[in-house]
Amino acid sequence: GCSALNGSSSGDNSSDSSSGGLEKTKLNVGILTGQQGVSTKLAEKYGYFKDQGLEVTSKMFASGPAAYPELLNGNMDFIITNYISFFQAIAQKTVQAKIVVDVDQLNENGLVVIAKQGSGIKEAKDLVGKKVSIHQSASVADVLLRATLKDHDVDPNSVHYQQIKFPDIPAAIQAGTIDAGVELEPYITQAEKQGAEPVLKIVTGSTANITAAGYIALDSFIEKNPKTVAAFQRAMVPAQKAAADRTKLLEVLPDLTGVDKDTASLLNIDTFPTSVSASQLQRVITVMQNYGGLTAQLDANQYIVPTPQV
Amino acid sequence: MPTMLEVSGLKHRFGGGEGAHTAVRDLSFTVETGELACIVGPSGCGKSTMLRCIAGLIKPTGGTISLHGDKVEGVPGDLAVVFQDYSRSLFPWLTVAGNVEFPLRSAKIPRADRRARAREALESVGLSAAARKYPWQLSGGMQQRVSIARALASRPALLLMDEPFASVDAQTRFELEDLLRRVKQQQGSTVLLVTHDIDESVYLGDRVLVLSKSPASIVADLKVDLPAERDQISTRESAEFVALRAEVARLLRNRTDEAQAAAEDIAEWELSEQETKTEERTS
Amino acid sequence: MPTMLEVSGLKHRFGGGEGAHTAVRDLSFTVETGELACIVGPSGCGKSTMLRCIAGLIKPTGGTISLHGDKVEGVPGDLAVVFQDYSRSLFPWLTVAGNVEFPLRSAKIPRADRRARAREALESVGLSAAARKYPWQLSGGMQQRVSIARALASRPALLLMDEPFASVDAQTRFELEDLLRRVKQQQGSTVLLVTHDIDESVYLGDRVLVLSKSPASIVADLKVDLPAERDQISTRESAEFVALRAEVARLLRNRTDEAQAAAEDIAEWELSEQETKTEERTS
Amino acid sequence: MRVALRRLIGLIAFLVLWEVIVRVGLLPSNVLPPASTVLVRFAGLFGNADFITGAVSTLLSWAIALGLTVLIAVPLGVLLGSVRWLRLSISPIVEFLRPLPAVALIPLVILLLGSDAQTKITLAVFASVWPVLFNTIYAMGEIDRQILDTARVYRTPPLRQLFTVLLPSIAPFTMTGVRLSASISLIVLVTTEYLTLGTVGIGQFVYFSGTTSGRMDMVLAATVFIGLAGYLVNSGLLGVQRRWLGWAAAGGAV
Amino acid sequence: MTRSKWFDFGRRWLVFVAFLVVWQLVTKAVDDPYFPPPTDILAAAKDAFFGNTALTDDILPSIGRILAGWGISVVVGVPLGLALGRSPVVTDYVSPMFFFARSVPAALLVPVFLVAFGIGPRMEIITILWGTIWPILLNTIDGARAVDDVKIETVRAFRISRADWIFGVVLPTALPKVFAGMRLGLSLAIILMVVAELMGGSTSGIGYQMILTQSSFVLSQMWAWIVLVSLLGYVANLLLSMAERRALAWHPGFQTEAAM
Ligand SMILES: Nc1ncnc2c1ncn2[C@@H]1O[C@H](COP(=O)(O)OP(=O)(O)OP(=O)(O)O)[C@@H](O)[C@H]1O
Ligand SMILES: Nc1ncnc2c1ncn2[C@@H]1O[C@H](COP(=O)(O)OP(=O)(O)OP(=O)(O)O)[C@@H](O)[C@H]1O
Ligand SMILES: [Mg+2]
Ligand SMILES: [Mg+2]
Repeated sequence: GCSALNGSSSGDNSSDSSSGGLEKTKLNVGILTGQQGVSTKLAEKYGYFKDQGLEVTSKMFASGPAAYPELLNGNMDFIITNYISFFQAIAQKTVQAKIVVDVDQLNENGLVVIAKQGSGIKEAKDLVGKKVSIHQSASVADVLLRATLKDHDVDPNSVHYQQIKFPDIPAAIQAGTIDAGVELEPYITQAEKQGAEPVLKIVTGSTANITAAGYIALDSFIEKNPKTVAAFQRAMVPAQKAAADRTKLLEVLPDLTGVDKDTASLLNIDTFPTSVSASQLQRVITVMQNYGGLTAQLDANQYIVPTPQV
Repeated sequence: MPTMLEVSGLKHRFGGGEGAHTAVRDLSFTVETGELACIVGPSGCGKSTMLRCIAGLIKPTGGTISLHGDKVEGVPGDLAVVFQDYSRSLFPWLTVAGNVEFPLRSAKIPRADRRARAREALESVGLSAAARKYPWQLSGGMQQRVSIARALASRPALLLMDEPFASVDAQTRFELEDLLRRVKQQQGSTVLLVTHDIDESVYLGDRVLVLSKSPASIVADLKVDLPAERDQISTRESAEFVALRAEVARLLRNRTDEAQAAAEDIAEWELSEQETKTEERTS
Repeated sequence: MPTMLEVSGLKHRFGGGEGAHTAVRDLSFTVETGELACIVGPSGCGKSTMLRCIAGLIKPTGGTISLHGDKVEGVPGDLAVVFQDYSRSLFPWLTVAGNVEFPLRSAKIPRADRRARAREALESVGLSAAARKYPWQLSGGMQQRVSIARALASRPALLLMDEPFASVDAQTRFELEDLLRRVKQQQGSTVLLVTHDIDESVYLGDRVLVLSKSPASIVADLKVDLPAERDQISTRESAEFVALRAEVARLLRNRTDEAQAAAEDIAEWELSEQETKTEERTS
Repeated sequence: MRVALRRLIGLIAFLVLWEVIVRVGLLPSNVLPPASTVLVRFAGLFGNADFITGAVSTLLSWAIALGLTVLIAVPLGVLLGSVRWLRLSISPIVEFLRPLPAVALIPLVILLLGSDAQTKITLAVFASVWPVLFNTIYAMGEIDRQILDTARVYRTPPLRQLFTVLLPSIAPFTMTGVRLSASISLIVLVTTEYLTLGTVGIGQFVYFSGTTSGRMDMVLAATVFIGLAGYLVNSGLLGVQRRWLGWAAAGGAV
Repeated sequence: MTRSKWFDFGRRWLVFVAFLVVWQLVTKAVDDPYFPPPTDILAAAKDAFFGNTALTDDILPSIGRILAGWGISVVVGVPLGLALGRSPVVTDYVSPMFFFARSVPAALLVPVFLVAFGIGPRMEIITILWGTIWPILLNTIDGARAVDDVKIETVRAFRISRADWIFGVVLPTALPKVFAGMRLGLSLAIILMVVAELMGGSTSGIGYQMILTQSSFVLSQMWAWIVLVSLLGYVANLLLSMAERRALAWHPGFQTEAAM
């Protein structure tokens, strides 16, 4: 309860006002930085949660895995996570949870390999023997790059993978620390200003439009609060639609990424789906099985809560 | 007079194994309440070790020490010590007055009383002017006097002093000697004092204990038959004084020479009871 | 004999402002090469401060010190000091032998030579057996002797000793006194020695400097007209010895009494030149 | 005053060296912006509401963490320093705990305590307890025995002995530990904020207004603030040390 | 070993075993994936460390980096600390930078380090150096200042050479504190190894594995790596305290005991 310590934004979540027959109206959700947090912010801003009788407080996390402890200990009701983390957690039986909202689908310009202009790297086979950053081992970038290399008949193990975080990649490329890196927005746009260019698409072919991140909730929570979950899913539908609108997106994106408005207006924007699709998620599982070291046989249908019809 | 202190069969060995060193070997003596016993003995013979054992600072490896008939375990109550290494026994973060008051504060003596006693003690050692200085601002002899003042201020029943006047000038030394006897008389304290000054041991003491070379044992236990009231000039000129100091000197010299000659059969000495024999064999 | 040391108008004041303390006030004297000068004076009068100034350890606030005619700035070469606070001047991480050898190492004396000198010095102070012990394993008197051995081993041209025999027994003290005179004679060292023992000052010294109460100035500068070869028994019994020690004692007592009486007009004392007058006014 | 002048000269030399390194082109200016730019940004920070909120939270957490550290580590150090069997019995556990990296513990602590300020404070305390604890234990071993004997001989009651003999004796070295801990806990706080983004703080501010927008000048401006805060607190602690522990030969300049 | 030493040995490990048992019981009872019981961790350790290249790819390189970073800190920090401890004037010039740099989190400077030193051991060693030098330097400075006045005067009076003064007097005086600093530095080195491997682009190492297993939720293996780090710290500390016991054998008031 110390507002100076935690910043003034954190709300009080103790009392429960019962409205509209919902089991729980005050929700805490964990979101990620960048485009994946946009729809939630818009839902807060435009009152989509309120429309459903929900009072939502969102909190930012640096990465999917960082938020899991807060989901597990009950401080968070829903968290956004990338699906790679999610299925790994499922496979390791770290959580029993389901996807309730599919938040973010990649498009081919939103996650690409970049390199210095004139570096000579133009296609997949040029990466052989090069130092390429994949942000973090077993991340989306890692798995998709390997898949793309395989699609181009390049041995995924012939590349020297480096773990440099997305924000640090442009400088590292410029200084010659690495030859190339898988980069996402808004850093692609920034890197282009510093003399880098996209050289290889990795969200294409077998990985085209692959879905990347979504809201999950614990099975126990879903069982106990079915109406709340449904209300949350309903609130997120207009939110996702709003996120696809660049002007609205630009209203909240700077807060989520720290980029200025000018850069933000140049960004490549992802796709924001309005329903959970088992077949989309099954593609993620397949890619992970092929390139991400996932050995378990998972059926995506068991891990979703279908979106209710509005 | 009741017995204040009883030391019997005291032994102490430092360390173990090869580096072991026996500092004190089979010391036995008693000191009556109100007595002032001086201890003389060669450097390194074990005098300080003995005092530390009596103060309960080190646990002797053998023998017992009793105070008022109770065996000493740990530091006994109502005791004060003037350490040989006086400069390190003063607390550098306290002023001179603070150092003198230190034991009084532990004894829960009211503030005003404490002040008065500290002032008085410092005055008696001639350091009133230095009360608000820190120990490192004092000369060696002044530090030593602070440590004497601290011991006196706590008005102990038993006072152990390890070469307390080693660093003060002759004049001050005389004054402090007289002060000590006066304080002892007035407060009925029992005093055990180590000194290297043979004259001092006779002038000050009611008894003089002469120790052998290391490991210490008792060579002689001499009663000093001088009047209780002593005077720096007349006492020192008296025939008894001159005779006694000559005897102490002889005993010390003797023991030292003999010790060198008979270093091998140290184990056979049974000296504490053989004073008479020793006295006959003067050089 | 050439002049070894010349002190003229030496003054030293500790601190500044209100807490300032003048320890030494206008000291002037000279010491010839090969002379052994003893310094006596009341506790806290400024003897150690004076030695520190001569050793170049503190910069006096006034006056000059010359060695062989050169003004002393910083620590002069070929000097050794026995500090009053001997226990702190030994290095606890070095053995006794290590402590004695330490200055020799810096003087780049070859290892074997170093060893030999250290062994010899320790033997002469009676500590051969303790060579491999650490200082904290020694008694106070033994530590003091280690510090004497260290000074002797470095065979200095000028030796400053601050109450070097304060913690050793009478017998050892006699031996060390004789040792010191012997060493001085053999090596031609100049020695400045502070002592509180009046007998010692006369027995040891070629000169005795008597200092006043704080702030120190010179009360008397007595030439000791005893033969260079001295003997603990016969010398001490000689008429000159007895007369001289009585005079030193008188001078000291006198100064102290007068100091108390005339504490106010301290500033007016011009004592260093007034020895004769002082001598007439004996009590 | 001379001292202040020397420090100023040292500081200016450092800034000039920094400026030169960048101007000469040893490091690209978008990675290491010149000192002048960073100082301008630094001045600008105080007009930034997000930064102020973050700084208040971080500094407050810092004070709490440091207070807790001292409250835990000093008594524990005195206890372990004086009770040999306890020290021997506990040392295996202590030695296993000590190298645990705070960053790897983040999820575990979040699970137990949530991701608000208590997590970063806990991690900061965990990391900064050791310098104080160890320096205190070492200081206990270094107390002059003669001093302890004196206290014992005058039957100083244990509690009084603690406050009037032990604490003054160990204070100079314990204080060194506290000053080390002060910087370590600040580092852990900011790093935790930076890595988790879960709580408001300078670390979070740096991430959003520096890292994600490739603005190294902002990162370094905030870094200057952190360094300055460390400097000021260290100087304050030093002042305390000089004022109250002036009698001790030890007592740092750094 | 004497009887009492065996007794000490037994007692301290008894406490440790008790700690393990409590840990096992509590984690079993709580049954949380983030807190696996020690038995599970042991099983995971077998998978993680044996039958693959973990030793040569991860463990040894990380140990090498720790030793290099910490070693440089000692080699630079101790002499520098001794020098600064004895020369207040020089200290005045550099102290602002020290005050300042000490509080700067290495994590924030990783991008600068990355560009300046590239990916790899050099950058990681610098990061470790950045964090470990302070406790060593600061403790050494404090230790060097603790030479008491009488010893300083002794050294001056006997014209002890500069080398003997530094190595024969200042260093031994400072030594207990230097050891305290080295111990602190060692545990910080291990922590910074993890930070460096987390942020510095490496693709192997103990820290890398720790973070990888954590982010892919192989939590019992993550714990295995954590325990390995503990063990490393423990062993390093053990070796250091053995060295310390030798170096401080002269110290009267000091009972340094090897942790065993
Ligand atoms: N560091 C210091 N700061 C302030 N005053 C000091 C300092 N050192 C000594 N004094 C003062 O200077 C005077 C002379 O001290 P010094 O040590 O020279 O006396 P001394 O003649 O050697 O006495 P003693 O025979 O007791 O050793 C004393 O009054 C003492 O209080
Ligand atoms: N801590 C110790 N460890 C080992 N030996 C010690 C220790 N303390 C003293 N000794 C030895 O015990 C013997 C007696 O020491 P002690 O200090 O009792 O002598 P002393 O009679 O007081 O001598 P002095 O008159 O020189 O002070 C000495 O030989 C000394 O070497
Ligand atoms: Mg003794
Ligand atoms: Mg003196």
